[in-house]
Amino acid sequence: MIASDISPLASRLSSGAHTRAVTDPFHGDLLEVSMGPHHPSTHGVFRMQVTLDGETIVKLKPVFGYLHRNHEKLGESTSYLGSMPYTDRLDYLNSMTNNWAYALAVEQLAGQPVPERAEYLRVILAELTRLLNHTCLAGFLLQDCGCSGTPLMYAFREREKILDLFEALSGSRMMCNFQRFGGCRTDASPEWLAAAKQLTDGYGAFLDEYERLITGNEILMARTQGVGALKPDLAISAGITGPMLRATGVDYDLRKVDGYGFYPRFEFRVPLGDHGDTYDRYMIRVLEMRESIKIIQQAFATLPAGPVMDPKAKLRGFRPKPGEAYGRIEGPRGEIGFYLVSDGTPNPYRYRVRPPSFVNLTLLEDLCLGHTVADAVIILGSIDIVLGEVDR
Amino acid sequence: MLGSGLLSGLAVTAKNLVGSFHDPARLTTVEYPEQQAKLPEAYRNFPFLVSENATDPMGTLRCVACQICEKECPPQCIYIEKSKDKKPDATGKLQLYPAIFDIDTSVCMSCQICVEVCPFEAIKMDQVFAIATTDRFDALLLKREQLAKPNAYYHTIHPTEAAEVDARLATERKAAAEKAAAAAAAKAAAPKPPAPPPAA
Amino acid sequence: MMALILIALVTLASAAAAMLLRNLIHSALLLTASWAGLAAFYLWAGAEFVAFAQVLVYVGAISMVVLFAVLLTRPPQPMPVTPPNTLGRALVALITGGAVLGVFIGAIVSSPLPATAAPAPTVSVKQLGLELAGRHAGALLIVGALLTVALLGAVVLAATDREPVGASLDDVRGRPPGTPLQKSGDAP
Amino acid sequence: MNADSILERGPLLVRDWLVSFLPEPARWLAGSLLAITAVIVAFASLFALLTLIERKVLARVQNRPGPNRVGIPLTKIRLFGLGQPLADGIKMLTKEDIVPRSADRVLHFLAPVALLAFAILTFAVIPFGRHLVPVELEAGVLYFFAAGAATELAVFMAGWASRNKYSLLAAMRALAQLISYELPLLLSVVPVVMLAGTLSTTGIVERQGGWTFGLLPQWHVFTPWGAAGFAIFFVAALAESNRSPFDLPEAESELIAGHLTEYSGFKYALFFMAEYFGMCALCGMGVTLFLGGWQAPLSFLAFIPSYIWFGAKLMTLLLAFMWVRATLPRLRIDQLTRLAWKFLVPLALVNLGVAAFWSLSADWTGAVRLTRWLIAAMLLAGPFVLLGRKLTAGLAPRIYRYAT
Repeated sequence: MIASDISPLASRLSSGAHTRAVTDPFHGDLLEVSMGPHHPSTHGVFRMQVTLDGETIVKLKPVFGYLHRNHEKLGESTSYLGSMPYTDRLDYLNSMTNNWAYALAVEQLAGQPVPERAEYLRVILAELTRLLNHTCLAGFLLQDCGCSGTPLMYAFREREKILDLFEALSGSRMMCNFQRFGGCRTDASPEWLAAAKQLTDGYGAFLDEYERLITGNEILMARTQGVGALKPDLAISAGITGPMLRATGVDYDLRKVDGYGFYPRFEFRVPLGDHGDTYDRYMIRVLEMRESIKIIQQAFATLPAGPVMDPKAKLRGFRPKPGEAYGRIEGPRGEIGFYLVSDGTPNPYRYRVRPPSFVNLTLLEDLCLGHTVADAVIILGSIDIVLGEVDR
Repeated sequence: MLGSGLLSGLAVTAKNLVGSFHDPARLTTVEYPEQQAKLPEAYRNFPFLVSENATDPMGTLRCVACQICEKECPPQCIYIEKSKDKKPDATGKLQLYPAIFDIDTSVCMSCQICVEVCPFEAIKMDQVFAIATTDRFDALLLKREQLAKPNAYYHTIHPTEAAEVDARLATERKAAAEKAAAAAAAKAAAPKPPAPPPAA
Repeated sequence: MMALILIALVTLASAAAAMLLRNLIHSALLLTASWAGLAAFYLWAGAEFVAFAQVLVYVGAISMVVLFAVLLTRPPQPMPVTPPNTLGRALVALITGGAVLGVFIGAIVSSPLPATAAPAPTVSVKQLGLELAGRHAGALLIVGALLTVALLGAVVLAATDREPVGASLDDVRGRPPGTPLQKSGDAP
Repeated sequence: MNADSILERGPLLVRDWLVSFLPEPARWLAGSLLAITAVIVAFASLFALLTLIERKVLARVQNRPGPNRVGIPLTKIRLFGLGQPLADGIKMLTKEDIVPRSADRVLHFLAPVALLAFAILTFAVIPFGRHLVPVELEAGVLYFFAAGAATELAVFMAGWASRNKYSLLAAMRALAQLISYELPLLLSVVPVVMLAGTLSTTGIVERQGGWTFGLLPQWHVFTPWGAAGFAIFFVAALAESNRSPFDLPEAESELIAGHLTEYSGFKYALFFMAEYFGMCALCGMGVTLFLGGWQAPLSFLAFIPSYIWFGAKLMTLLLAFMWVRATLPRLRIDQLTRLAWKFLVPLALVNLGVAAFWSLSADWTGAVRLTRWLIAAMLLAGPFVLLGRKLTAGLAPRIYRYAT
């Protein structure tokens, strides 16, 4: 965050909308506390340079880059196929959606057709990843609120069942490396499909129990309602995407907007919030999980037969014709996109990732001003960031 | 009424407490080393070189040191040096073999791209994950001898995949054998050329 | 008799130490120790109710008020320590000290002490309660109000008499991260 | 069951037999020393057991087995993890005790000692059994809260002595929490003392003896003001011992370990021992005041010795503490103090009024007693709903719309 006094946000802040003038006698010095990078609740190596007046936050400067692995420059020196396993490590919780976004971008670049069964399989895997991610978030957010591990353990118990499915299909729980340009690496066996169907049918019951455990809880409502409220216009101008944007009431879901991957064939709804605060962000994700279950069940019902990989797709020596392409999908955290420029050689000329959690993180200070340290932790939790994706 | 949310939460935790003693859906802990979870067949971790039989692993390696996997491996953790001489492979054709084939397991991320790009079905993914060693350097660099494992082992860890690979190889070898036989027959039927062509 | 001397020693020692130590927090805690010594006196005298009330009120609550007061206020400037080397000042100190001591001894000697200590009247807690709530209810409420007012007054007085030291919001925003804030007075 | 069965007077007989070897003047001293060692040994082993039970209960709630590996060393016997507290104890003893250079050495050492001392002091007046009261005091309840009140001092010392930003912030939070919850704690006990007519703990337990129609015990918790008082006491006890919804001082997610950040080794273990002792003491007092101390729940069950009943009730209350810890998220510091001042204290005062009404209407007999119950319940329910509505103003589960 560059010197914030020139940006318009600062002028709005220093007008003291909700921060008292610091010089009145009852307030002593400002306490400068650095939370992280080694801090139990910052979801990875992320530091917040917080200036406190008593308990309320007067200034918050996010500091990150500790997990920067030069992903994009590396992409320029490896082949298109070689970058695919690295996309698993971008958002290490949802490797299937990262792979799909990258494969989509390369397919648009090379004009590579994809068989129907592969698209259906990709939709099923992406919605399973969304279930996995939102369950994880619910667990982490409530862990930050102070429940000593119980909701987190329930969330991880369900997540493990989904990861077992991914392991049986792609060979690895989290580093799936499963999509190829022109389809999926292997086909889903009937036993796998039966197991996946049984899991999604049982998932609704888990969500009901989870909501009974937490959503009506007065303490949680007190801790999250009205905390870190985000206004729609600020969200749009800051480029926020995903559940965080929909929580403010803006109707923007790439699955409906772009209509990629046969999503228009499935009937599902997009939940919208009204206040854009932490409670809305949490509840939107829980409702989205219920919609994902519907999509997966419809996809299972109409899964066509046929090849899962386009026979003419070339694996090695893949040289797309010079040009550029930007492939994007609605990842669990927001719009994840890959911008590729090809100069005809096997390596991309420019390989750029548009990570949703990095963009959503830029508004952390605006959401936290005027709140206490305990709220800042929850607001960060509700933005749902993964440092692998933020630092790339 | 104030507190009803808290009470319903307490009820759920009580149900889980009781459930964790008898309900299989909630009894999910596998107490590793005593109990081992069954690995799915598609599980992959660290590659290995396939040799035709266990008696002479170095002699019957399928790998012909074409170095495609070395080029395609994203983290570049494979190092191959071709052999000077040649030896006959399964179909009798003279082929090179790798004098040195090292994989640095501290760099390898088991992404299985080498298996996809290998045209000779010579390298496959193993299912070994507990390979802790005390030595940080040499022990993590697996040499050719440590990497080579017989085809029978391949059948034990990936049965369906191994069966397909063997079927495909069998058809290819049969086709190669017929072609060689046809070529030999054609050569025998054709008039005796002045001098037999040098060894192919 | 031994217990009485022991308790007296502890109370006087902690009170004296509280006065002499430079570290304010240490002296506040030692003050609390001397109040606990007072409670021990009551216990030795057999008045359990008063002893527990003393511990509950003083060691529990008033010590917190003192500590908060110490934390909230900072000395505006370091107290000037005048060297007591001049003979005149030492003389004056001796005279006043001696006079006060004389008054005390005079009072003690002249007070009519009965030969044998009369046995302390055994009063049950129930009677104490009725007495307190009955005849002395008014006094009890007034003392309570007095304490609250004293506390609030102390906080307001302590906070307003020093000039604002806090950094203004604008200066905070413009300052590059990591540079220390305005040097706040060191801990007392 | 007559009061002097061999089981009931057992511990006393043992003590008298042991003390009989000493000359007359030292007998009283030896007797009280024996009582002290008995209480400390009992509650120290309960502390060790409680750490294991807490981790097992928390684990089972989260569908995992909990510690079950530490058994007898060098053998395969696992003992269901009973070796775990032993292992934790040894680990804590052998860990290096780091004192930060800028720390205030004297206070840094004194804080855990003071906290533990005050926690143990409170055990003196809790009646563990019919004849098992360490110290028979006429103002027992007042003594209990006097000893408990000084824990704030020790928490402040710990926070201040570590001279570190986080622990100072946490010490302030801890003080605000302890002070604002001492009031509801005391106010919830006042009706009990008022109705029981005595401050001595044994007197209060005796008054709760007897069973109506042989089935319903006359414990305070089965009266309207007793139930409300117990609820307020339970919530305030949770806050006083820094337990789950109120474990703000050591809120891991915000201030790492709060005022315990700069402590390691055995001092850290002392803090936890003090916290568990404080929890046991508060639960013991809760059982004494509201759940009929060592009284048997049913008349025909009275042959079981009284200290067994006290132990059983104490364990149920402790398990309730753990159950709450496993479920509820944490409150923020301002919500916590608002809950105390704007909800618990007014409710406790109303409860005082209801208790007064209850004692005045003591002589209503026959069918009118039901109306007495109803009036008392209504007098409590009204403010509860009104204050509850004001406390959670604007908080409600929301209905969400869907994009077209």
